Amino acid sequence: MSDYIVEMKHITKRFPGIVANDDVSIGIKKGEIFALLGENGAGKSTLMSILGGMYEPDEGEIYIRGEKVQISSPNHAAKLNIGMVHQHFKLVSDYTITENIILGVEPMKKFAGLFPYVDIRNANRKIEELSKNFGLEVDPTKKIADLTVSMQQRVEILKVLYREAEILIFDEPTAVLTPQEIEFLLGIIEGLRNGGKTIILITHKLEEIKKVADRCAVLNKGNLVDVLDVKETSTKQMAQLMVGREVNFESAKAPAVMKEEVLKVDHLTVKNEDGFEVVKDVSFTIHSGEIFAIAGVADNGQVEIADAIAGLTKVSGGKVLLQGKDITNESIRNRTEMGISYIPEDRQSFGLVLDFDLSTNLALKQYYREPFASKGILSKEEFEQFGSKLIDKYDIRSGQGIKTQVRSMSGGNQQKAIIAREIELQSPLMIFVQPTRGVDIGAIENIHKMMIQQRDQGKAILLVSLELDEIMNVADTIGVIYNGQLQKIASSESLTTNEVGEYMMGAKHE
Amino acid sequence: ACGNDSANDKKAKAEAGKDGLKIAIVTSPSGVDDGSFNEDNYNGILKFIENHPTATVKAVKEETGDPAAAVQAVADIVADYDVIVTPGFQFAGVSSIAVENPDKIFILNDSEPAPVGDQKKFENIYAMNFAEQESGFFAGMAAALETKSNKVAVVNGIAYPSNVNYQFGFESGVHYANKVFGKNVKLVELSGYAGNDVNGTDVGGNYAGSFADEATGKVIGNALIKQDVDIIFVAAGGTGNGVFTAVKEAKGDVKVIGVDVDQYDDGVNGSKNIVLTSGVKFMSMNIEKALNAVVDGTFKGGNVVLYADTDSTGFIKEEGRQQLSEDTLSKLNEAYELVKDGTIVPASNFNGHTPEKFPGL
Amino acid sequence: MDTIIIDGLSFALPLFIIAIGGIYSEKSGITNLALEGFQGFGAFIGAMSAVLIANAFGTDIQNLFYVALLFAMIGGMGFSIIHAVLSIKFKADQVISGVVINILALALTTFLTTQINALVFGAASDKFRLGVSERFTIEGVANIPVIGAVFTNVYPFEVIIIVIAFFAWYLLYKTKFGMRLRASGENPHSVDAAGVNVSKIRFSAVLISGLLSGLGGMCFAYSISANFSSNIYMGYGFLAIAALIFGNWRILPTLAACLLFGFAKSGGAFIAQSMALPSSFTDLFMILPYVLTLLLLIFFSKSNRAPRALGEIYDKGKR
Amino acid sequence: MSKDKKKKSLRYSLIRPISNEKWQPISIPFVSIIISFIAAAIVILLIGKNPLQAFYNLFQGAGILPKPSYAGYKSMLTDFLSLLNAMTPLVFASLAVAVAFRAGLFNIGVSGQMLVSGFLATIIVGYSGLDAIIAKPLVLLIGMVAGGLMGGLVGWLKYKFNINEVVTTIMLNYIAQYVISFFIQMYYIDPVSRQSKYISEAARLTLVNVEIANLKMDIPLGFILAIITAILIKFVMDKTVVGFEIKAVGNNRNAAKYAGIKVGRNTVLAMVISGGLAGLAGVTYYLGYFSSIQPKVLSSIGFDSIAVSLLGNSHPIGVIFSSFLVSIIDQGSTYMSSQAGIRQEISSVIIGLILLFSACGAYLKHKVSRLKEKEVDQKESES
Ligand SMILES: Nc1ncnc2c1ncn2[C@@H]1O[C@H](COP(=O)(O)OP(=O)(O)OP(=O)(O)O)[C@@H](O)[C@H]1O
Ligand SMILES: Nc1ncnc2c1ncn2[C@@H]1O[C@H](COP(=O)(O)OP(=O)(O)OP(=O)(O)O)[C@@H](O)[C@H]1O
Ligand SMILES: [Mg+2]
Ligand SMILES: [Mg+2]
Repeated sequence: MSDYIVEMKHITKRFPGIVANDDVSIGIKKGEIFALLGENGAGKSTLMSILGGMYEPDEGEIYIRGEKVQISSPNHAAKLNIGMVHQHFKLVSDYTITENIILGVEPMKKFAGLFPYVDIRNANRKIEELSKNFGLEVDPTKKIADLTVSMQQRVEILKVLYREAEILIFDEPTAVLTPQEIEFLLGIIEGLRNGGKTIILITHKLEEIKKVADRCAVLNKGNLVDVLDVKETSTKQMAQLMVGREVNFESAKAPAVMKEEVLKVDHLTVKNEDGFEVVKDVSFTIHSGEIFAIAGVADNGQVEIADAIAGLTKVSGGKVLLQGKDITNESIRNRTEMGISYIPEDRQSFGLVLDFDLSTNLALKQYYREPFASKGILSKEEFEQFGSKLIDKYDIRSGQGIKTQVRSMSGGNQQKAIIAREIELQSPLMIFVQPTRGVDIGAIENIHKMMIQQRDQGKAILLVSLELDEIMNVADTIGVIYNGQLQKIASSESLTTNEVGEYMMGAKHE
Repeated sequence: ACGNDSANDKKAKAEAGKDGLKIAIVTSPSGVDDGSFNEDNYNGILKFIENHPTATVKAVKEETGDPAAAVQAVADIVADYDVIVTPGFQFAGVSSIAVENPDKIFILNDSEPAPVGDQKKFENIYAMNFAEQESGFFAGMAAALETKSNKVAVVNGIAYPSNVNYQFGFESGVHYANKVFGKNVKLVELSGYAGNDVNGTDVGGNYAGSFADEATGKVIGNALIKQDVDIIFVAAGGTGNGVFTAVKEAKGDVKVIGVDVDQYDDGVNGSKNIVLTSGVKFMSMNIEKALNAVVDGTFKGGNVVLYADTDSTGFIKEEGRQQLSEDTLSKLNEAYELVKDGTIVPASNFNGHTPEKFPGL
Repeated sequence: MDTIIIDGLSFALPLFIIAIGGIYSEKSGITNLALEGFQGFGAFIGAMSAVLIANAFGTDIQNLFYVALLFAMIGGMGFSIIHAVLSIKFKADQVISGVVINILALALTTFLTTQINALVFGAASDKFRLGVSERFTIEGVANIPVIGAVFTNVYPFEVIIIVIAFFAWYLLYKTKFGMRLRASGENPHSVDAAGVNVSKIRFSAVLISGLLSGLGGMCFAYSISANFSSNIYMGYGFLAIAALIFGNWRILPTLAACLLFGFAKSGGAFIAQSMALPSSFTDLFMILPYVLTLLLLIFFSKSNRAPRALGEIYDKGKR
Repeated sequence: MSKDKKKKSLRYSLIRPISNEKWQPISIPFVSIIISFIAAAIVILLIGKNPLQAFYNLFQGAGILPKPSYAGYKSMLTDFLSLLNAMTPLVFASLAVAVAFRAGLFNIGVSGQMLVSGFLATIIVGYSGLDAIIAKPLVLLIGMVAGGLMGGLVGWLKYKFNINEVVTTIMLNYIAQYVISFFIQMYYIDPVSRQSKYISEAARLTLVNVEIANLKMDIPLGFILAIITAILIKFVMDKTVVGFEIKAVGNNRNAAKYAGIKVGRNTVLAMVISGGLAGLAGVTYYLGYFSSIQPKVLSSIGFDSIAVSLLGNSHPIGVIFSSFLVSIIDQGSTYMSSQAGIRQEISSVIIGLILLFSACGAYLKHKVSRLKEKEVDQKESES
């Protein structure tokens, strides 16, 4: 018998036009944290979805605790004590935390000894207990819709724990979290391991692997490249193995040469749907040749600022000026025309039309004007040419080239497509919201390079990011937001990471 | 068509008679199985076929009830038949087909052929209409003689002449009973449902505005019952089903009088039956007659109205198919003779009489 | 005045039970335009069974009221299998499936009615004739002004519907089946990830909608004409859909919508009658329920929201 | 073993005709139709009739195949023209559904829109005594505008008040039906036919009883327009900015908004186009195929068109073919019933079956691609 709790042997999985996993074999020991690393589309999620019972492999075998199994469904996986925390949360937003957790394994009681009903009260109690035990405090009666992303993730983890999983798979759990939250999560993961659970962690962040993982498998284009002992490997080496070349973590950049003012946000106030002020009296300016970053913990109003500038949200007070012109009440289309590029936070529901093909999505901001359309008539050739050009230029990978349905592309490549489209607009102001979320390090490096390149060409760039490292890395000026208010605006050299962190937590302000 | 043609036709027809007459019946959406009007016409054909086993019949249904579509349906199939029977007012327009197909024979019931140019009569169309007012008259008399609450009513579909005839006939019958037998029976009319006849004249009555609206039928039925009416003459096609249901649900002593055909079977309500009798037109008999004429070679086109004198109108008197008292039955039988010999001429839509004033009253 | 309430209720409640059927299906994520067909087919099977049983055992059809209701439910459920198979197993577009089922139901039931009548009774009648339903009045309470009308001339099916509606509420909101069902309509992936078979849940939901619609159809058949014929297809299935959307896919507001329809309908007829206008004006009053609905929707629609996954073909792989 | 292989390759050869993805939009409905005819044949066999004869009669009745004998002034040509005449409104109606569908909207109110536009055109032009030269275009125009306005209202209510278009259209169907019934009964009734009074020949979009070469035919002028419209709609949807925006809104409202597309305007626009097409269906129906309006009756075309449109893949050209097929079955049914003695309801059953099997097209496609993958795998592993 082997000492592996999970063994995947010669796994191959094909999708139309692509081999997502090509003869991959890995073994995972009980009680270790095993990391999976690889570029976007390398096949990590696919491999783990197979283990989680979402897909069946075309070829290959799986052994759990030494026994050969065919995992036919997530339910089956759960029976084998395998639980998966998905990259895209699978929660019912109208349901409470408890309802989401117990879904499928509801505790029952009988009314008048006859009518069975779901015993929510008891479940609430149990979940409260469970969450305390693992240090994942939640209020079980809260609705998912009212939770922050990191809270939702807690619910996902609790779901798995509630089902008494022994093998926990985390698919990019940190992509949506703030540094503090990541810290916390990694602590939880280590705690789980120390409690005897086996953890598989998919992440693009090498420090995380370095910090918690014991071993790490590297995938590349569906193939297993190597399995590494994390202690003995540097992050540089890992990166190199994964991307196939050397990666620069610190983007080299020249000092900013700021010129005229491009964007001026003047006493901006934004209310959300419930009439609650989520952006309060915010003012700042961005110049040509400047990367202005808004740092902050999630849900502190930064996305709303970006939306307000781009015109997706109504402004309830203050002004937005682009190159001196008041655009506060302009339509979205006019703003684009006047010079705003926007990479939105939610790429699937805002950035892309998932059922359109890639070339169409690449032209989504320009389809109506020359050369894509003249006198209201579209030119197919122009779409295709433009699409092919961008695919090459930005290295967008997909199964069927410009004809690929965007829905079938990996998340990282979807992101690349959006970035390509927005940069191609060559707008004086470019807004990047979470541009590198879920993107592999090779691509991150590229994106950062591109941002700096655009800056150097005289663009004004607004970066909204939850990742402090990213901000410290590329920003020229940093504005820290807390609770809808800008706490501090200063040049990036004048601030330390720690200081920014403190402002972000609202612990320090001017 | 010129005379020569029609002479040839007759020869053709006689020949057809030998190796089987091909008959088609084209009907409204309710089809030949509607248990009433259409079916009675169809039965006439079936009777005929019993006696002429070589003859065949095909039943075709026109699905919309629209006059233009009705004519189109006939046009679609006319080539394959010798005789086309079309029960229903919406087939008036077949006259144009008749003109184009002089070798085919058309038997219309319930409508006069639409004029083609100036022509109103056609050699190959036999259009029959019935004196519904006579059937209605017997119904009215029966109602007036049998009512206990002294309130009766008639429910109609749409104020086409045939329906207005039934209504006026019924009202004539009630007035007759009041006058001759000293009754004091009231005719109940719901205010919202007065009808307008084909000339746009308000004829009163209780018109549902449709022959296929059971729900409205029921509403009217219930409203009448609420006003103490205990006998309702239901001359409203499918809408009448709703009235029947209302009466059945009411569980009281309310009765209905059926129309067109013997509707006794529709009246079953548990161990009881709500049908008092039915005011009928003997259509099947006349259809059969017309078909016989075709094979005999005695067929003659024309537009006719059929009266009691040919036993074409009347009421159901067979034992077990009605619930009239002996007394009423004998009074009705007497009146029947008077109608037959023309002493009584009940009011109809266009015969110039009114229910309050007609010959014989 | 009483008529408005009596007729209004006897119309609203069958509509309500059909709408609940729709809620079940749609809450599970399956668009259901087939309610019209379900109620018709259910009524067909119910009526046919009653007629055949009466014929075979010599029972008075009057006594087969409950038998007809039972078979109507079975029939509606049986027919709804087509929608379930098409839209769940065959991943067909749920809209087309629904529309097709309506077309089929009308065609099949008219065809079969004549065919069966011809075969069994030798007369190809286009309808099955049922005994009329009893109606009862609860003496005492019935004398209370206005409210009393609720207890006057009640069809037994009205009581049955209320009981079933209550049970339907319990099943949907209190049991694990209901919890999973509602989750399937919001986010089937979550249900799937929880190890519950989404297809099975949706299948049951569609069958329940068939069952309830069949019941509703049979009630309409009894209350309108005590017949089954193609007249059963009056568009009430579509009205039920409107009601449940109006009710924001929730049971109580849907009941309110149905009552609104019912009372506005009987009220319209009543007003037309009592104003002594020519019958053409009745038509004008008949628009009352529909205009009212539209007006009310203008005020109440803002927050309405369909189940998130409604109409989406569930594909495990798709996110 | 080899037997097994043979079976598999047999299966493969069976699916081969529909395995080419490029042709699937055509081949799959085609296969569905064949399957449904087989199913219908079984039904016909069950009632003891000859299905082949029935189908033959169906096509004869529709003017696709010659009948053994014709009535005076009639021929296969006249039958065929009647077919086109009946088909014209169905094409428009199905296009109306298809356009709305592309915008993510479900226009279940086609019959109401047909009725309103048909009615308005009838009273404004049909009773006016205008010359044909002016009357006919005016009828089309009114149809388009009235339907468009009504559709637009639906779109506007959706955009402005978030009222689900399914409810709005159902409500408007009823309202149109009753209100128009009221007006017809009060002011425009033909006391004999109990429908609206017949319109003038000049206003009619079908030239009726045109005598050519001893034939009396009905020439549906609207038919040509329907074909042109279908092509135009295809062009608009595939090749223009307007179509692009409508499709984007239909696929993902958020992304459309983000891309600078006016979601509200496009929702309304799509419904205006859809309603306008429904209006054209209305005028070609009430002032073409018919020449008067039955009060309180909604045309079933409004509902059939939903299925027809989806049978045609919501594709404008596909819609022409699916309308054609459905019209054949519809039109041929009278003759079939008279010849083969099969009830007309069977034709509705056949239509239902065709639609039923077409609804499974997606499944078929899925199955085929699965089989194909397996086949490819097998070949690979063999080599
Ligand atoms: N259901 C599917 N159908 C078609 N292609 C798919 C499907 N699922 C995944 N793919 C493709 O398979 C490849 C591997 O996808 P996978 O999701 O495993 O990548 P990943 O390593 O998780 O990438 P990322 O880092 O972006 O999350 C990608 O090219 C993706 O487009
Ligand atoms: N064509 C497709 N059809 C169905 N499902 C697909 C397709 N393409 C991808 N998927 C599904 O999406 C899942 C996630 O894809 P992928 O891992 O590539 O995205 P991601 O990069 O991880 O997303 P993100 O970075 O936005 O969180 C895949 O595992 C697969 O299940
Ligand atoms: Mg992934
Ligand atoms: Mg990713």
